[in-house]
Amino acid sequence: ADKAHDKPDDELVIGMSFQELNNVYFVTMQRALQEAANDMGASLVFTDARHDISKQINDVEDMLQRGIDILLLNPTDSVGIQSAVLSAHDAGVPVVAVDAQAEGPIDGFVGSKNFDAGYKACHYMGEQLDGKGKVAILDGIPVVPILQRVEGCEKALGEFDGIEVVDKQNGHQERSTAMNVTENMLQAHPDLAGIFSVNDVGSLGALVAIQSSGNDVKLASVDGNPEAVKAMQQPNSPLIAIAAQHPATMVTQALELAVKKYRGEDSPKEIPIDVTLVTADNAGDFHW
Amino acid sequence: MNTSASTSDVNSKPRRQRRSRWSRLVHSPVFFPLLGFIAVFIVMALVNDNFLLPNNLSNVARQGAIIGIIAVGMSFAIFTGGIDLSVGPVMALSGTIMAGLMAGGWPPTVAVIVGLLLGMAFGAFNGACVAFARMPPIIVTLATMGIARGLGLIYTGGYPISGLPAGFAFFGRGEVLGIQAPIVIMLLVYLVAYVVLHHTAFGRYVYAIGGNEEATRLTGIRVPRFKLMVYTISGLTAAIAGLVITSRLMSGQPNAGTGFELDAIAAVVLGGAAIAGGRGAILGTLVGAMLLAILNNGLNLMGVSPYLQDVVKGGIILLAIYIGRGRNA
Amino acid sequence: MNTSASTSDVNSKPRRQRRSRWSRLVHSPVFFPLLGFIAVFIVMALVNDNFLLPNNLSNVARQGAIIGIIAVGMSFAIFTGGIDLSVGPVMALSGTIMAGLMAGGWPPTVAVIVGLLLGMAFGAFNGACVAFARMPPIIVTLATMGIARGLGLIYTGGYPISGLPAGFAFFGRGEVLGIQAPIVIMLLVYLVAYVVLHHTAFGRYVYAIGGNEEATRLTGIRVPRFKLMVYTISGLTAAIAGLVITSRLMSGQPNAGTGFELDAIAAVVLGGAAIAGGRGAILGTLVGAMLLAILNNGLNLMGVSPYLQDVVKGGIILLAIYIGRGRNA
Amino acid sequence: MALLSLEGVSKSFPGVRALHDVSLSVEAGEIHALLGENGAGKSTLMKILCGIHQPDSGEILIDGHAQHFSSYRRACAAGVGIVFQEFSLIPGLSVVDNIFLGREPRNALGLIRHGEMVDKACALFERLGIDIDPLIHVHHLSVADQQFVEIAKALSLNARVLVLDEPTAPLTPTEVERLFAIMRQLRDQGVAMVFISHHMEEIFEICDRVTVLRDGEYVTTLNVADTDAGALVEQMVGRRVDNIFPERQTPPPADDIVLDARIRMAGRKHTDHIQLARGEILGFAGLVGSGRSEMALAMIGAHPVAERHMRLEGEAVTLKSPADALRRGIGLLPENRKQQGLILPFTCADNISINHLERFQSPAPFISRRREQAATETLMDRVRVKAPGSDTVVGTLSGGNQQKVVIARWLERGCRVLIFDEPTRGIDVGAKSEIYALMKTLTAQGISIVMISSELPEITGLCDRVLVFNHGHVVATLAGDEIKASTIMTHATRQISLDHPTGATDDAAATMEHAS
Ligand SMILES: Nc1ncnc2c1ncn2[C@@H]1O[C@H](COP(=O)(O)OP(=O)(O)OP(=O)(O)O)[C@@H](O)[C@H]1O
Ligand SMILES: Nc1ncnc2c1ncn2[C@@H]1O[C@H](COP(=O)(O)OP(=O)(O)OP(=O)(O)O)[C@@H](O)[C@H]1O
Ligand SMILES: [Mg+2]
Ligand SMILES: [Mg+2]
Repeated sequence: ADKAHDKPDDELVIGMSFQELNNVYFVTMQRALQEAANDMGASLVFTDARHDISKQINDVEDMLQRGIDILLLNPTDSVGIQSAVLSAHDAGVPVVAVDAQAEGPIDGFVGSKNFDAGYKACHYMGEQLDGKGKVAILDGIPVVPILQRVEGCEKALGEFDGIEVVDKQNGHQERSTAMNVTENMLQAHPDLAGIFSVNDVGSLGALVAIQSSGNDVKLASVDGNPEAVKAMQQPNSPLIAIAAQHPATMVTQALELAVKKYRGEDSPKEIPIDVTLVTADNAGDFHW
Repeated sequence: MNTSASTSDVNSKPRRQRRSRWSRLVHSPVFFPLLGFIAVFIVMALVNDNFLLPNNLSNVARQGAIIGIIAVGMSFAIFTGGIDLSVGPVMALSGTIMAGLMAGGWPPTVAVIVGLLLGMAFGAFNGACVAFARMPPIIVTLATMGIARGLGLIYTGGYPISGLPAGFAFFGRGEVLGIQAPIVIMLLVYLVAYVVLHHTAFGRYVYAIGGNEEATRLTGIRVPRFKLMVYTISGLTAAIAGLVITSRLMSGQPNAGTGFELDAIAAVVLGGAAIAGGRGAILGTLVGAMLLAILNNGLNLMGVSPYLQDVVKGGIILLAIYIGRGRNA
Repeated sequence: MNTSASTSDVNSKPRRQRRSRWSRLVHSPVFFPLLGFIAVFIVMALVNDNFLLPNNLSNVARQGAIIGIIAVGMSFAIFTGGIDLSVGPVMALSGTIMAGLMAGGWPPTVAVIVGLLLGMAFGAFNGACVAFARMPPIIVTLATMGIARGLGLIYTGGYPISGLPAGFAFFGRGEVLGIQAPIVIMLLVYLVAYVVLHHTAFGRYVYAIGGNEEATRLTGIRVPRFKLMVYTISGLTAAIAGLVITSRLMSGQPNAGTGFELDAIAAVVLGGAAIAGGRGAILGTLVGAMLLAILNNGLNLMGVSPYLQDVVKGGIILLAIYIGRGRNA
Repeated sequence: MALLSLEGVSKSFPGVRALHDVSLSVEAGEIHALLGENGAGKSTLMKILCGIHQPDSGEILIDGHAQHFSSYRRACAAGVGIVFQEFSLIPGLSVVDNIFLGREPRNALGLIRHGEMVDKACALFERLGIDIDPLIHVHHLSVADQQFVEIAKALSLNARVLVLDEPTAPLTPTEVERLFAIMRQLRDQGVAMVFISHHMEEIFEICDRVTVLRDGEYVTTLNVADTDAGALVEQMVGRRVDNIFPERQTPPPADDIVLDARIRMAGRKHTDHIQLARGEILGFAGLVGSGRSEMALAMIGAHPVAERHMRLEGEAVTLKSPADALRRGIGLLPENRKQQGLILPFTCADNISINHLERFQSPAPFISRRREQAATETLMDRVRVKAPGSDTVVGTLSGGNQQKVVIARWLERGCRVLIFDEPTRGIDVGAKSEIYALMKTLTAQGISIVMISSELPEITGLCDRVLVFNHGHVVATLAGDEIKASTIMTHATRQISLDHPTGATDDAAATMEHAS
């Protein structure tokens, strides 16, 4: 991917492989990308790996076979995706990783600061809890960005002496599972003061459980899913903080970066996207 | 059992010995599942202080209700010697359609009816492939599993559907006589299934088809028709579960129910059914579903690490089946 | 098979009639799967310009290799009338253990052998539950599926294991005589499986157990021992798939293989096997696995939207089974 | 000293005492008959001998040495072979594979020497004079051929003790003769054989001594030469059974046609015309594989046909499935009870009531268990099923009793036409005469019966008219005095000039020539 190409914009074929496509976050990303592609007059093909790394590699190989010029890669696993990156590299197709890092000779990375996301959300929650109380973590699929959010959260909570992490359970980033697991956590710890959910699909399930239990539990999360943002604007909402990501910005920046690479122009190696802490105060202004 | 009776009068007409109540209980397909359930229940109660709280017990039942309801249709399929892998996506599809219609302004009753009919139609399609086209159930429902999942995602575009009318929350969050609606719905479904299986001719045919399909056909039973009904029922119960889950989450989730088919199968087999068909009890399935629910709940309550939970849960399922084995072989 | 020996003395005995080659082909269990495969192949070739490129064809074969290898063990299980749902997590577990050992400084050969032995041990455990404790395969392997998944996650703490020695890349990315290593490994596995199934007594017993377990037992064959072997083989092929995938990804992925059991079952059934056991051909399974691979590849090449892919794939599987039905009923 | 002796063998199953203190001894070169009613314990005793069941008490002695057979494998190793009453073949394997299953000849690499197996099988078949493709899959074979494969399998063991549990049940007289020839040959080689059959004439033709069991207990052992059928039957059932066939009555008017069927089987050129009069018993006679069962299945819509025109009491009916037939009042009692008749996991009661459940609805659609139970128990008594209770699982009954359960299913179904395909296969003499009487009662009620049987006495003793099948077609219709065994055989074995669609037919013709 070092030499410059000169196809006009409207002949470009952009390929993007998503780790999943039944989460509003990624769907938002996909739609933003589609718009950007339309604006350029380029065509877009995309695939859904469903969190299966071997499927994702197959998808990439197939897209390369189909003759894409640019590859945006949202890996479900940063390490495992390496062979897809290599294939793209060998085919002379620039690769930009989006949302999660990818190992191998990539041409750029655009992603949220996931550690920061966990840190910010949990730090705010710690403050709101006056630095004390029992907190539980609603975990998700064990992939690097999720694990980093948990680490960030744990770091933030560790800064409050009065806060104790009493439970960590897996809601599988699926709404009904998250709901059931939260119900059980509330049962095991009736005095629970706060919950951190690794993403908004989980927090929306947790919210149902908290609200129907009637317990006073504060909920913090990551993503910025419109449904969650709307829920936090309700009076006395348990959901107090979301470390919001910017999927549309992320993907359009990634596309720009990739096109620059494709044209052989100068481009940054990495564009970290800041997360915004959304709370009840600024929720009205936030949208993806 | 009574051996003396069987050697009595040789020449006159043979005697008809009825089994004792106790022997009937021990030989009932529900006995061993119940034993396993009680054992796990006691352990969980001893290990967790919170387990026996009435609040938690109703938690457990409510959490088990979704799989419990799906497992009813699965039981019908398994009793006939078939299987239905499409239940999870059919549940999700029916639920999202209900949500979509309501979000589009249709009255909840109409939306619910359409959703249930859709589940039945999907089940009937499975049934038609199995019964009339004589295709193996496992592959038919594997294929329609993908089809239902895809249709659900196409319908919603990957977004969950929210903005449902408040009244619709009743099915997931309401109460009837102090019992939570999902539990009531589940019990109703089991009641109907019990009556159908044990007190109607159709129920007998379900077991007969599983016991020996060829013999059942030759004796003049319309096997294809009843198989069609069985898969339609499975579609219906999946759709009922879709109703409950959609109402509980107050949103239509196109990707809900992944892996539910395996949980439902586990409930049926834990309930003492033979996977080859012909043998099993619907109340056993209820016990199996509740066993899975207390496992999930109890392990959560104990704060067992999520990764370890899979291991422990698998081990307990093995143990439960081991205790009740031989009946299932 | 040796036809000459049996056609020899035609005159002394009235009939030693052998079917014609054509009739044998049509009646072979591989015939209809092959027909379906060719049909889909032709369609894909017509629709996609890129499909027939040699590069793409070897893509397809390599992509199908993982499921293809797993499906061999699944075939053994299904031919005996059983099933093995634990293949995906066993694959992942074996792969991560190999990766973990290598990352810990063990030489690749040792790590690979330990990983393969671990897969076999896991399979043997399944087999022991099925064969000696007489528990139903579907629930045993459902439980051990959870156990294997949990163990893999515990071992890695959820993080993939990387930092493998470069030489290890051979199994996933290397070439032998110009053919990619995963394809070579897959073909070797099929070759061995073919010989075992068709030219050894053990292979006969596999089909016999599936055809009529009770009668096989009565004949004096040690059914439990052979069932144990069958599940051990399934564990082994899962571990071989784990080797390939780990080498291909150059990292141990504890989450890999989710849902692979269903793909492997689909490959076996598409290959013409009866799910009830006793009938099926290992080459059919190969055809089935490749059919799934060209479906995935072709739909991607056509740029069909991911949601629609599920629907189309499900539809084509239904169609393929419909064409070959009756043989599987 | 006897080659084989069983001493004081007892065996109980849950709820059933199958055997109590039974003894039996067989000399080398002896054919020893084992007689007893259905459920008397014959098969159980033989399964104990072969290590399939373990006795509760008692001993097995071979050459005077006590043996403990913990499995059939052990018994085989000690030189005991058995032809099971229920088929033990694997349908999906070829004939050779079945014969050598578990004893495959292997080469140094552990691979099967397939050619050797085929050669051995051919040699074996030649010795037995049977004509079966050793490479064909067993599920393609007719019941009789499967039986010969079973026999070949047992013989291939070169056993010193050979048990034949009702081997003749699915065979026609010619084939029985062939089997007997083989048995005589083995007797001359010094093999000790136990032969179980419900056919008295077979006992007298082939056996040296006979042991009678009644209700799991030893009754007596006699030299066959010193006794007669009547006496044996009396020992078996504990009472005299004089004439097993009911009195012949004047045949019903042949012009009151209930069922008129014109059927052309798939792949055949000619249409067969079958007419069944009210209240008659119409026999289907023919050799094994002559197509009688196929015709029966076609008549209830369970077999694909090229053409089928049926008239029931003058009204044209289309029967697409057995359910259609049932609705029109046509029922079939199929020939293979395990595969086509019984629902094995069901209890006796459930098996009997399965096709007339609507009768026990009160209120509809709910079934009254009590009424169902009462009705099924009455039926079980009528056909004298020997079972601990109506809630006994049918799979644990003896073969003959299972057959009776299938028969009972049809008695109260209210059919106009009943097709009985080999209804007395494996049924003891006493029960047989009861079934014959039952059939007569049914015909007296105006029910018409088609009776398929490979036992000529049954056909001649019972039927008002007989259709003879040959090569899948009806080749003769016999009535009144024409119904004689010799006439039937002449038609059944006559070389007919039909178009033979397959090579198999040529072979069958060759076999028949050989037989006649
Ligand atoms: N596995 C079993 N479990 C329970 N009862 C059994 C079992 N096998 C046989 N029996 C019972 O033992 C008794 C003897 O059966 P057996 O099969 O030996 O009879 P048989 O003399 O061979 O009869 P038939 O002439 O009908 O074949 C019967 O009452 C039968 O129900
Ligand atoms: N030896 C054989 N090999 C292959 N096919 C056979 C053989 N004998 C019979 N058949 C097939 O079986 C069918 C007829 O069998 P069917 O069972 O109807 O005859 P049947 O007269 O009832 O004989 P049976 O006494 O075996 O029941 C025909 O299709 C015939 O081709
Ligand atoms: Mg018997
Ligand atoms: Mg017949």
